Amino acid sequence: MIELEGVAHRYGAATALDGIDLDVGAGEFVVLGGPSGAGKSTLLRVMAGLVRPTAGRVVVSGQDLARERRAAPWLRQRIGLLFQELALLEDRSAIDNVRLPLDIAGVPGRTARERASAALARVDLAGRERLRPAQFSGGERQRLALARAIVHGPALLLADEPTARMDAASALAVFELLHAQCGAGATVLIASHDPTTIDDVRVRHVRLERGRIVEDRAATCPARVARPAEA
Amino acid sequence: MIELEGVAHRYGAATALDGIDLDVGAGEFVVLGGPSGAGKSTLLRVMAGLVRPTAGRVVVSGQDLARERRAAPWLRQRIGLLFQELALLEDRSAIDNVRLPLDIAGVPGRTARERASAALARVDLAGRERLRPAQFSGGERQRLALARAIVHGPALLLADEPTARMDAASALAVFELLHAQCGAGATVLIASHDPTTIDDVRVRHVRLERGRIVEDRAATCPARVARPAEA
Amino acid sequence: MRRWLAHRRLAITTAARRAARAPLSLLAQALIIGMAVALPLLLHLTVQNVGRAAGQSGADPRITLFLAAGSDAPAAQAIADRLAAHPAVASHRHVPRDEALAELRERHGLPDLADLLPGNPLPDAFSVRARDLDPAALESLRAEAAAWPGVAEALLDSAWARQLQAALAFARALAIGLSALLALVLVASAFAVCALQAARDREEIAVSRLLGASPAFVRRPFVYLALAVGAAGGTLALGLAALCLRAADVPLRALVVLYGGEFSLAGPTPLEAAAVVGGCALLAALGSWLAASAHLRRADRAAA
Amino acid sequence: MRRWLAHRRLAITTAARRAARAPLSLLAQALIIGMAVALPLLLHLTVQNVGRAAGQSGADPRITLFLAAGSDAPAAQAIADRLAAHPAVASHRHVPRDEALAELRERHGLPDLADLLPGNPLPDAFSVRARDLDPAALESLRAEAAAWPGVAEALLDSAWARQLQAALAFARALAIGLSALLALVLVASAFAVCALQAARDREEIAVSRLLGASPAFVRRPFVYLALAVGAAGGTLALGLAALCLRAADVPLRALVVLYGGEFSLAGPTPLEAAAVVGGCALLAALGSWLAASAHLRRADRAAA
Ligand SMILES: Nc1ncnc2c1ncn2[C@@H]1O[C@H](COP(=O)(O)OP(=O)(O)OP(=O)(O)O)[C@@H](O)[C@H]1O
Ligand SMILES: Nc1ncnc2c1ncn2[C@@H]1O[C@H](COP(=O)(O)OP(=O)(O)OP(=O)(O)O)[C@@H](O)[C@H]1O
Ligand SMILES: [Mg+2]
Ligand SMILES: [Mg+2]
Repeated sequence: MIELEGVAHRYGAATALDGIDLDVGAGEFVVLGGPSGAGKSTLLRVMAGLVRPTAGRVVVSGQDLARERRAAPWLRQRIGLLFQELALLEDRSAIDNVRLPLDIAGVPGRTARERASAALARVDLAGRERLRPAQFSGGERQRLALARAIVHGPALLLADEPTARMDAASALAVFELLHAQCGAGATVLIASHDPTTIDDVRVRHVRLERGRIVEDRAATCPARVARPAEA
Repeated sequence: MIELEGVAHRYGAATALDGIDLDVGAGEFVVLGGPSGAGKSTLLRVMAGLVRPTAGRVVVSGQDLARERRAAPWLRQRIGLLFQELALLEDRSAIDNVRLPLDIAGVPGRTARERASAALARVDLAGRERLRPAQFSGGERQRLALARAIVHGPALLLADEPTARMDAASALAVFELLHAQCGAGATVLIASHDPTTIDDVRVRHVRLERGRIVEDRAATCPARVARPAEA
Repeated sequence: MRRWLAHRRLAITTAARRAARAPLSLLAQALIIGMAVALPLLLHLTVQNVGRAAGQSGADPRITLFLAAGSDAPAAQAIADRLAAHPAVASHRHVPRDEALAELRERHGLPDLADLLPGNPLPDAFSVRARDLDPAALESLRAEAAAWPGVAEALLDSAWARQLQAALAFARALAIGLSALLALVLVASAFAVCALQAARDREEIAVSRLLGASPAFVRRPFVYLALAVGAAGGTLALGLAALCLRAADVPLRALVVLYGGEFSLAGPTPLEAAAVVGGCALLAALGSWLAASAHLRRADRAAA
Repeated sequence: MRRWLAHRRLAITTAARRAARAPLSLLAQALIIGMAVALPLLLHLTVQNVGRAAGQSGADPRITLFLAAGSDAPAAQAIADRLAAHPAVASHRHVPRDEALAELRERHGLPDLADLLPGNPLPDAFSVRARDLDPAALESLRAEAAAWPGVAEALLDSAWARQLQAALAFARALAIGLSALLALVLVASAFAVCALQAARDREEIAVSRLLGASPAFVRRPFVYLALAVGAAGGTLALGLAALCLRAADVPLRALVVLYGGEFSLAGPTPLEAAAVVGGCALLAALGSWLAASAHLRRADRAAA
């Protein structure tokens, strides 16, 4: 699904990524850990084709992203993105936020509405379709953004700190949702500080420090096989 | 410093706060805990005079906030605010973000610049004055917002999830900074899911659930006295 | 096809939502366009109306041939035949000396002065309308006719007609110049407004792009909105022009009657009206397209 | 005082930063203002120039007294004395019969026709300028003079002068009407633009308010920016008008010379120029103040 080879990225003088080699297979669940400023968000952005690395090769779904200025729309539309700052549109209603990827893909209005409602229900926000993001609490906003990331059933889900605004219980619920996505065939990559993920045996744990991979611990119990038994 | 009596707040049909009685003395350090949607952010907003409760009495620094539509400017300028979503201005440089409270108070340009630089240095972001918030990582953005909250030396600091975007080490550094503020005479109230705060003996812990206070555990070792020994 | 339709329908919805969010601002914008367009439109209509009225009252340049004093009927007939045969002459009319005096009295504003004259000092005359109204062509025809036997004097038309023609020509040129200027102003105005709208909606644009939206997807609602505002502005201009025409009818009528014309103001033709509304809409759309594209280019550069 | 100064200085810095962020948009806005203002300004200047030229060339309404045929010098002197003593007469001039013919020839566009006339059929005349140019007053003076002994005929001025006066009056009224309309348009335009700017900067406004900024603090940069853009627009209008005047000099000169006048176009006086620039700046500032206030009211309501 994703192949990184010697990927480096410099913002001006600052080095955010420094020679990353990483292969992620289809259907894997990877958690990127590491201290603040380690380069987690930058790495996710590189994989989404939002940032072109200053060096190295990035192949996602067979498309070489380092070559192109921006990922081709068809690829962009197959990726689900959850940004660290959420990037919710404050002057649109919740459902209009969630249906945005469907609108971009040209899904007809009725279908888009129905699928967006279903996604909101999956993150436990059913019945709040017409509210604005500002009318949600911090944790609810994060779930709203997550609904937008999964609404179009992406083959690759890139989520930056999906549980940052949450207490332990909500965080667990979100992890189960991500596992379900993974079980349904999606490849999932998240950046997270959340200590609960570290003990999760179903995920592959990649630890970044100063732009380098310092640890890569495989899942002891692969998600796809394990899911029905563990969840 | 803060007296709440029977404070309730309803957003339409939803009840966010449901009869809160709370007294916070000057110089106290209070952590508001509780699950997502418990009403922590709403309570902080009420104390800042940003939300007028639907019932109850709110007195901050002797001013009755429930009466007035918005807190008087002089009070607003004595409070330091860190919002859950940070509320950074993306098209201003870091230093221009940080000096905003000084600009509003009418501090002359030179002095404002110097004090803003000093605040940035306190959150370990010295030398990055001219960058935009988008050029900071998640944890750095949070520290940037914190610098803005403390730049004018507020008597009351209200911080919503000041460590949400941080790993444990950075979070600890931020807590020490808040303790230092408290030691310098400020009253500090934060909302936080961070488990590290729960074990901190220097803080008073107030736990909210469904808009009610379900636990109020005093600091076993008051901040002002303990600080030099513990930090 | 379904996708194509869904995209267009969505753009309309988005444009409508944005319009609903800032209706006052859009109204003011349409008003400005309307007022700006009304000016050259009015000028154009006025020129056309006055020109038509002048044409009806014979205010287009003419050549007057005065026959030699004491010419008889056969001599006049000879001149008439020559005029009828001449290729440069559109039409001609015999003006008996009595009629010439009456005309001098009325058209040249010397009513009772004629009474002062001892008898009628004027000879018979011919009023000649040339095919080609170009000053040089007129002058060459005048010079030629002046040399004909039996013609005492050949004069280009009286000053007032030349004055009116000069004024009309100037106004026509002004209307064209103003229209060209206006087209530029419309595009620039739509550009400025759409640039601000795009800046206002920069997050929506940025997020849509992050999620894979094409530039056209982003541009579409802006262009649709500009089309609507431009068309509204054009319609407002037509309404304003109609109002002004009605208000100006009385003074203009007085003015033109002074020149001896019949007068009744006509509004724009349906074709002209359609051109005004369509033109405004298209120019506004062009401006907004340019602004949205510029915003996208800049945003993409910043994001890369 | 330090605080007061710091706040103003900051507002200027903020306005400058915003201007630097969208220079094209502001330029377009100044251009639009300039073009919109240039139109009535030009009309006003043209009317003034033409009016002045007409005044110099004696194109203000006059009464012509034709003496009875064969009047002698004492009769003419009697009329002259009467005119000098009359309170409604501003000035008068004796026109000998030869001069009257020459004038008819030149001013009424009948040059060579005069040659056709047997001798000079015109009597001596007086050209009288009235103090009060009101049509009714003119007519009553004319009627009175017509009854004087030795006066054969008293005529109000020839048609062309009345035509010019009517046209000038109409143009003057149009210039005033357009200026009033324009003031409205300027305010509306500044309102629309500032509303969009406030929407663009809604986060900055909201965060400033959250941190304790007063409405005046928020409004100030918008108003300062509008002042600058309005002044720039007014200056542009002056430049445009000067350009157009230079371009129009030749055709206008031709037009006015047709009426027998001397002509040289004058631009706006320093006072007029200052009024244009200052007026534009103030109207723009008013519009932006209103828009910023409306935005603040709405935002405060939403936040509460
Ligand atoms: N646009 C940018 N311009 C300049 N420097 C940047 C930019 N974005 C990130 N950086 C820097 O690159 C480094 C890595 O940033 P990144 O956002 O990838 O970190 P992170 O691992 O996501 O951290 P966090 O956990 O705090 O979100 C940081 O030092 C940051 O300051
Ligand atoms: N502006 C609003 N309009 C309507 N409902 C709101 C609004 N703000 C908050 N709420 C609701 O009020 C409740 C409390 O919200 P609040 O933001 O105070 O929670 P919180 O304790 O801060 O949660 P979190 O930890 O997720 O930030 C939630 O159920 C939320 O959905
Ligand atoms: Mg990050
Ligand atoms: Mg909260």
